[in-house]
Amino acid sequence: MTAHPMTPIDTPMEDTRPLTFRERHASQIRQWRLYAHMFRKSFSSMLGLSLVVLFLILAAIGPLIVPYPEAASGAINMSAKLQPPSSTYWFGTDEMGADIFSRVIIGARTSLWIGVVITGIAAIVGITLGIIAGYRGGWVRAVIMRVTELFLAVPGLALALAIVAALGPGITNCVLALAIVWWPGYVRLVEAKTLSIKEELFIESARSIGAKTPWILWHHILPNCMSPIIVKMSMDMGMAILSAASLGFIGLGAQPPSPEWGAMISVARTYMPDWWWYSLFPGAAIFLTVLGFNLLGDGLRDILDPRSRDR
Amino acid sequence: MLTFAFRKLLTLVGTMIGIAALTFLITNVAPGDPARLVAGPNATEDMVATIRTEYGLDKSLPEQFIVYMGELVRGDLGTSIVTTRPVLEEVMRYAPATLELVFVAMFLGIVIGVPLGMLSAVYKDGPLDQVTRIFSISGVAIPAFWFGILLQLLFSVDLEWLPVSGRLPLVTRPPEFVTGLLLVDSLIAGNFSTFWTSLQHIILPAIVLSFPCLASILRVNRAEMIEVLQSDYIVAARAHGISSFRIIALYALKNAMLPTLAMIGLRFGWMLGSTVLVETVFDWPGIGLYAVSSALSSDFKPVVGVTLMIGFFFIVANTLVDLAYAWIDPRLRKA
Amino acid sequence: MTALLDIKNYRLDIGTFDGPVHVLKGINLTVNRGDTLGIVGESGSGKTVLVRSVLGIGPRNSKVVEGSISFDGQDITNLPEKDWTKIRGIRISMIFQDPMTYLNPLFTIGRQISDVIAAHEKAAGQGVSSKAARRARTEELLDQVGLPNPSMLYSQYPHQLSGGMRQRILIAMALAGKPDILIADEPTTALDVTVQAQVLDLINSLVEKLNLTVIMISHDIGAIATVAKRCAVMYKGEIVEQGMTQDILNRPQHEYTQRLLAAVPDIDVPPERVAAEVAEAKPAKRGNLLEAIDLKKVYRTQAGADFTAVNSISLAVKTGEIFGVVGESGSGKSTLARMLMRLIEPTSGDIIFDGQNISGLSGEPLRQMRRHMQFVFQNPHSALNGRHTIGDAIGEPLRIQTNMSRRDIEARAEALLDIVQLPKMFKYRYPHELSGGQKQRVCIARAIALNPRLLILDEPTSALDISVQAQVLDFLQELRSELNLTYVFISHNLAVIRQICDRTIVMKRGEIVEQGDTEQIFLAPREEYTKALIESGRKTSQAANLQA
Amino acid sequence: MFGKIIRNIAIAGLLASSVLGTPASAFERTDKGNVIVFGGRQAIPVLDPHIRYDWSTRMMQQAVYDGLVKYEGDPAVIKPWLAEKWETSEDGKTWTFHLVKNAKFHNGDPVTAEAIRYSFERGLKLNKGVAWMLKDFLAPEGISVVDDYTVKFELKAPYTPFLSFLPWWYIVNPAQVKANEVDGDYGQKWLTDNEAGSGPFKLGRWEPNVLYEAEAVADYWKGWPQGEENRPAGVIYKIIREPAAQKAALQRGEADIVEGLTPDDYVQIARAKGIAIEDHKGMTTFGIKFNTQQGPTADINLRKAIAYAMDYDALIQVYNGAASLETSPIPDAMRGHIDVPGIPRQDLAKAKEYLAKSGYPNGGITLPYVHVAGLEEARRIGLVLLDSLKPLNINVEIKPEQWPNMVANGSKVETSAAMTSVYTTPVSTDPDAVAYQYHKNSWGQYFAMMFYDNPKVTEMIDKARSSSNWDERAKLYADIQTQIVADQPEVFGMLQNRRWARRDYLQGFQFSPVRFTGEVDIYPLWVKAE
Repeated sequence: MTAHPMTPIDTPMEDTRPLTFRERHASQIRQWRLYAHMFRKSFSSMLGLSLVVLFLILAAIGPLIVPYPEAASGAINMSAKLQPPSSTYWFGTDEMGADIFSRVIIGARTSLWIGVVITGIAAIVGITLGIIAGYRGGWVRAVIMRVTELFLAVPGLALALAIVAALGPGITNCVLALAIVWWPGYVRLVEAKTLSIKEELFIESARSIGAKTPWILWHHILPNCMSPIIVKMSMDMGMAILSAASLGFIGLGAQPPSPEWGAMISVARTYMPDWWWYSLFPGAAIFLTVLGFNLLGDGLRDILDPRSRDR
Repeated sequence: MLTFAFRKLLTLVGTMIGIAALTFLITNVAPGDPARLVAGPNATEDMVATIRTEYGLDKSLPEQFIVYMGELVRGDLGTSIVTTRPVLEEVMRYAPATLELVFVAMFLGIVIGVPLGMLSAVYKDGPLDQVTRIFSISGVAIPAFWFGILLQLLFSVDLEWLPVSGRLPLVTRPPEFVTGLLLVDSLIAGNFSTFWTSLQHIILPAIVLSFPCLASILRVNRAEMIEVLQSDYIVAARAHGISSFRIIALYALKNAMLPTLAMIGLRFGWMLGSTVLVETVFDWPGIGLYAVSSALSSDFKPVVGVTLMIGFFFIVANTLVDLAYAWIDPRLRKA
Repeated sequence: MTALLDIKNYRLDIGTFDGPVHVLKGINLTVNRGDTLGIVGESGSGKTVLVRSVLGIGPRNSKVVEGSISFDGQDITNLPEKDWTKIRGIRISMIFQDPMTYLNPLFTIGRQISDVIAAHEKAAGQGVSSKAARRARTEELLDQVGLPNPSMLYSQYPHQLSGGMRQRILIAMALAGKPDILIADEPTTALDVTVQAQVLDLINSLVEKLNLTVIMISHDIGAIATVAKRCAVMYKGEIVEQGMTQDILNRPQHEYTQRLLAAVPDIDVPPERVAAEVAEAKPAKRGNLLEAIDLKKVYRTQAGADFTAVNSISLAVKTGEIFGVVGESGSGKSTLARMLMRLIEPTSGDIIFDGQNISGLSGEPLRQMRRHMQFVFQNPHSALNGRHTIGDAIGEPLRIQTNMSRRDIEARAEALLDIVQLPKMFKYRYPHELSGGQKQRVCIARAIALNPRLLILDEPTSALDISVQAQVLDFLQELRSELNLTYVFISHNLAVIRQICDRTIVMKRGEIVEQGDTEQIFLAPREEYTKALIESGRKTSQAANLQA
Repeated sequence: MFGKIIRNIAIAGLLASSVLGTPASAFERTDKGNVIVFGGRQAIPVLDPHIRYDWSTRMMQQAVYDGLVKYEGDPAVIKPWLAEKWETSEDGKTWTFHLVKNAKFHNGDPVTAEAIRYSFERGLKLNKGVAWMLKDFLAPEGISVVDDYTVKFELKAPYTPFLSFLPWWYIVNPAQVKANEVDGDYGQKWLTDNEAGSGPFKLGRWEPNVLYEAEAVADYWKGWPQGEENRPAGVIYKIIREPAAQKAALQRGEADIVEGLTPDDYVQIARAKGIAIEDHKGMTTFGIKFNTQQGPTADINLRKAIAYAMDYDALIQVYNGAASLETSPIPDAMRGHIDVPGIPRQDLAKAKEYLAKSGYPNGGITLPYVHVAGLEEARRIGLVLLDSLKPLNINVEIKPEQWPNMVANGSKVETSAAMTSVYTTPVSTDPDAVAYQYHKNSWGQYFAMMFYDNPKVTEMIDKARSSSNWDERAKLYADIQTQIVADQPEVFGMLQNRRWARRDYLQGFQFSPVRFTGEVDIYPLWVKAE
């Protein structure tokens, strides 16, 4: 306000009582209560949330609560190998006598790491490119989208397989490969979303008041893209864990003694069916974790995506 | 129309070349030396060098790339160093098995996914909806390899209802080659027992492969049905006295099928990618298995070839979806 | 004779997260055979819920608290779904507001209509007639609603037809069952002025020819008056007044009705107040604030052809005046407005603002220029970012264009809320919690935050209810004199233009058809197009019927 | 066509109920007789005997081709085959072979001296596969046809182990090969999935990556050991990649013999009815090769410390007892083997003693342990090693590598890992086959990843391989073994037993330790019908 004087109708505040937090944020509070209400109503969403919370707790404190924490770092006990589940070994033991329960629980942390890194890299790269492609248009969009389509034209797992095969097996390469094939999904999502938001009047309105492009991207487009991104990220946490486990199963993922579930199944599958517990529990752990993230994402979609909202 | 087809074709060729370049570069940055593998464990350096020269592996990477792209333009996918056969020939041999599996899986996915999606949309938030929701998300969440092994154990080992793996029993000679799809070929040949056994063989891998696909078809169909059922023209149809069944099964379904079709196209490609897992578990001699075994022996020409092939099928599938779109949606017919 | 439709003390609640909302509060309404009843009400009055309840397609989660609806002696308040099939579409049928969204885009016209015929035949218990017979009946219906060449239409899809044709097809579908009652839900709202008049004519002629019983709901009193002999006024879920249309229009009893009628801009009433004001200001020397010289915008369509949206328009807006731009949809008026703001790049031509040619500006100078001219958009519902609070939205121009401190911006935002007569508390609210009129005020507050000299208003009231529209228009005029603003006012509504604009241009297909003093244009239009425009505007206006 | 398909679907549906749940038959019966099914994990990409050999390939090569001589029995003995007798010159450089007269190729052509000459020439000129065995001593020009049934080899230098390699040089029919030659490729393309042999089987169905069928030759020139009435109609080698699926196939009788089950599987499946386990002591040695030239493991004291820390019992446990510890670099079944006294066994005190003397008295280092990706036992041994070295405060990083990458890295001192696990199967029964791995000339080969360099040992190896006096050689090999153990270039592991699980009706199984893991001589197999 340098060049122009204040408007003459600058009436003093009639009510000087400062508003309480509750009053100021009544809108948000109502919104969150509505979300919570809708979420609670759905059994599957709550199931998903519980599974995810359980998973996060295990990832946080797993090593502290398991009976044989050394099992995760490759301790062997050949005299106790391939024991069926019992009160000593809740999930039985593996071919080296390590406690499967301990390994499965501690594996949560590995999986969390895998999920967060893959989803994180993919989301950061994908959102950035997507928002630029969608907003800028022209040749920038053409280039970004061509490359994206190229990646999307090859099923991710096949491409990741090729990459890991080339880079060599191992969890880092596996995570890297999956991150490389994962970002295009975000580009497409964010680009489409940006394209539609770009047409909204409030973007034109922001331009008409002289907002620069970064401002518009950050304050207007990104917040409005967030709902589907959050939903996708929640689901992708699960899918990334699943894909890493799949590569682990083929023998290209995490390597022993790292307690990664997919790698455990990869070994355990040769012990089917007589030592069923060996593959059952890591498999169930993957299944429940991925299920949890997907149910959560699905529940989030229901409450965040106005299309499926009733009121 | 002709220019449209031409443009489509041009994009297809461009994408294929792009995929080839992408995969070739990705697979060749690594230090792997397939020549050493095929030369055998005791081979001397000069023997390995013989093989390198034979396959052009002694050239620099850019040179190899140029040679490869040159061959590719002429429709040559190169030669597998492990099997010494042209990749194209091998991929063509394995492709029917994969396609057969994917078609059956897709068929299962559609015939189960679409009606279930419809039902859970109609009974939204009811018990059926909750059950199908957990069922469908389980489908996406379940590790295919694990699920496959469980099914094998249950149906093949325990119950002995279905064969463990493969496409046909050992002594059964495959029917005369027409399409390469055993189910079709055996019917053409009128050989029912072969048809039946190949159906028995395909059912488990197809179920495993279709499960995630079924799930997402179900989800999309449900979501779209819900949206369509709330749309104005459905309200209008109700107001005009058209029966609920007709509204749901004809009017709404046709509208909801559009995004479902897109999902089917997408899932088709995804399925092709997943064959690397399912074919490994079930010993299904398709391109997925071929890709895995080649990748594990650092034999990259086949990996690139399979990736290209999958990309090709994927693009073809999506083009078909586009056509189906135009067929269903009159608004797209004139552009 | 019993009433054909009898609604008794009907109360309906809709359950929401915040508790039940009383949508209908004791409605009493009777419709006899041969009646033409109009229900007038603004958005949220509950009129659509009411008529949909009559058809058994009310909103989800709704609950009838009290009262009943009976049709032809039968209680249909809680009729099971299977019994509805005998009534819905056959004895009571409905035509809808937006003909595009109410026709299934994937089926041919013929298929949709003959399906309706088949459904009726099935419901009546008789066998479904042959395809050819249904086709003949369909073509007969299409002919009845005045559509040319029914046999060709039969195999066409909705997207191939114009809005007016689609509305006729919806009417044909509604007539397929020879209904006892025809409900028309805002049948003209989504149409252009000239088409509106035609559709109303059609309904009138059908009423006469088929002796229909019609319930028509609309927010447009003019449209109601054209069709309905009797009329009910709904406000916040209640019927505040009902009676003969003539009586209500001439002698409104209820305070709301009076207010509503007063708010309707009349195309034939010269704007005394505004005219006086302008006269007063006239002596002052007035230069041109904004000039456009030979502006042109050409779009390239996907097919590769050129489409000229705006063709060689030159205009000059004087400081302090309200400059009107009027035209039907597709006339290029919105494109013109956006070009003046440089929101759309002109293909050619110059824009001169306050003596400076701004058509070549870019980057920082363009940004600087933007604080002097602001835009108010047609649809306040989408012109505000749903993720920002009102306070943020109003403060945004200040944060972008000035380096005021956060606290200063807060204070200024509160002051601006004051100016647009909204409570300060609103700065914590989100757009979706506000009504349309409130949102438009927020948009205006946002637009004037930087003390611009020119406001371009693109149909600022067309998305609003009539009573709100009047308030906003009044407010805009007040604001102009307070802040010394110049307006470019774009509208399709001739009555509104006449009410507030000093000078006006009439646009058609990207070109200026006529321009000059607003009063002059209205009193003595020179061009045929302008005349036709004013005539059809008059037809849907209240005055025409009052005189009839 | 579609009408036909639809009609056929309907009929198939009717048939369905009757076929459901058909119990799996035992061996496959065809109208020609029994077909034995062998379930294996490894494909046979190239059948050409001069291009490629690995266990699955060589098993099928042995079935369709004949060599001049053949290994049979345990311990492996070289038996006359196409050659009924042979003699060596005094200087050990000239070998003359006399062929049997009745041998004929599958197309009816007789097996002549020219075929022998052509086959060896082809093998040497292609310079692939088996070429390495002879190429240093034999040039194509050195082979001459004396008469139709006599062929002569003249070596560049005396080479005692010459004969021990000949069983792996299979004889192809020159007429057939030449007829299918493309661009002077010696018929490589054609022989990839065709055969031109004289062996007991000829090719039947050939579905790469799925199954490979060998059909018995009714009038095989050498006859059938199990008797013409018992001989199988053929053998199908079926690819079953998953051990679990292999086990299931065996249990259901879909396969008659399988290889590659896990150690635990063998223990478990042995209890099943109708299943027998073949369990034989093999010649495949397992060693954890140290990089003796570079890095921490160049320090002999550290190597000794690791060797003494290793839990050797666990190695045996990994195989569920189906293995025996190495007592020397040379496997027990090989001539010249001695039990080297003082070969390290787990002794933590000693390990710590050596560690104290090394450059890392307190440990605190991390050593990589590389194994072939997918080799289950090698991985588990890695875990054993990791556990064993914990008391020394040495950390182990287990790194699986693709075989080609591992070999590529292991071919140079600079890139070779500190510890690499290597299984080695000697291709012949001559001790030179093992001893030469410790020769400096072997550097760069996968089995020489320790880059062992002891001039004294090198000299002794050279001497031993050119000597034709067995007593002198035996003494030399004893010294070589002792010295190698003293230098500790690797942790000497164990000899794993070769195991197959088969149905008990499968008869005629003959084990020979010189064959590769999994490889079976399918010629004498037959099915005993109940």
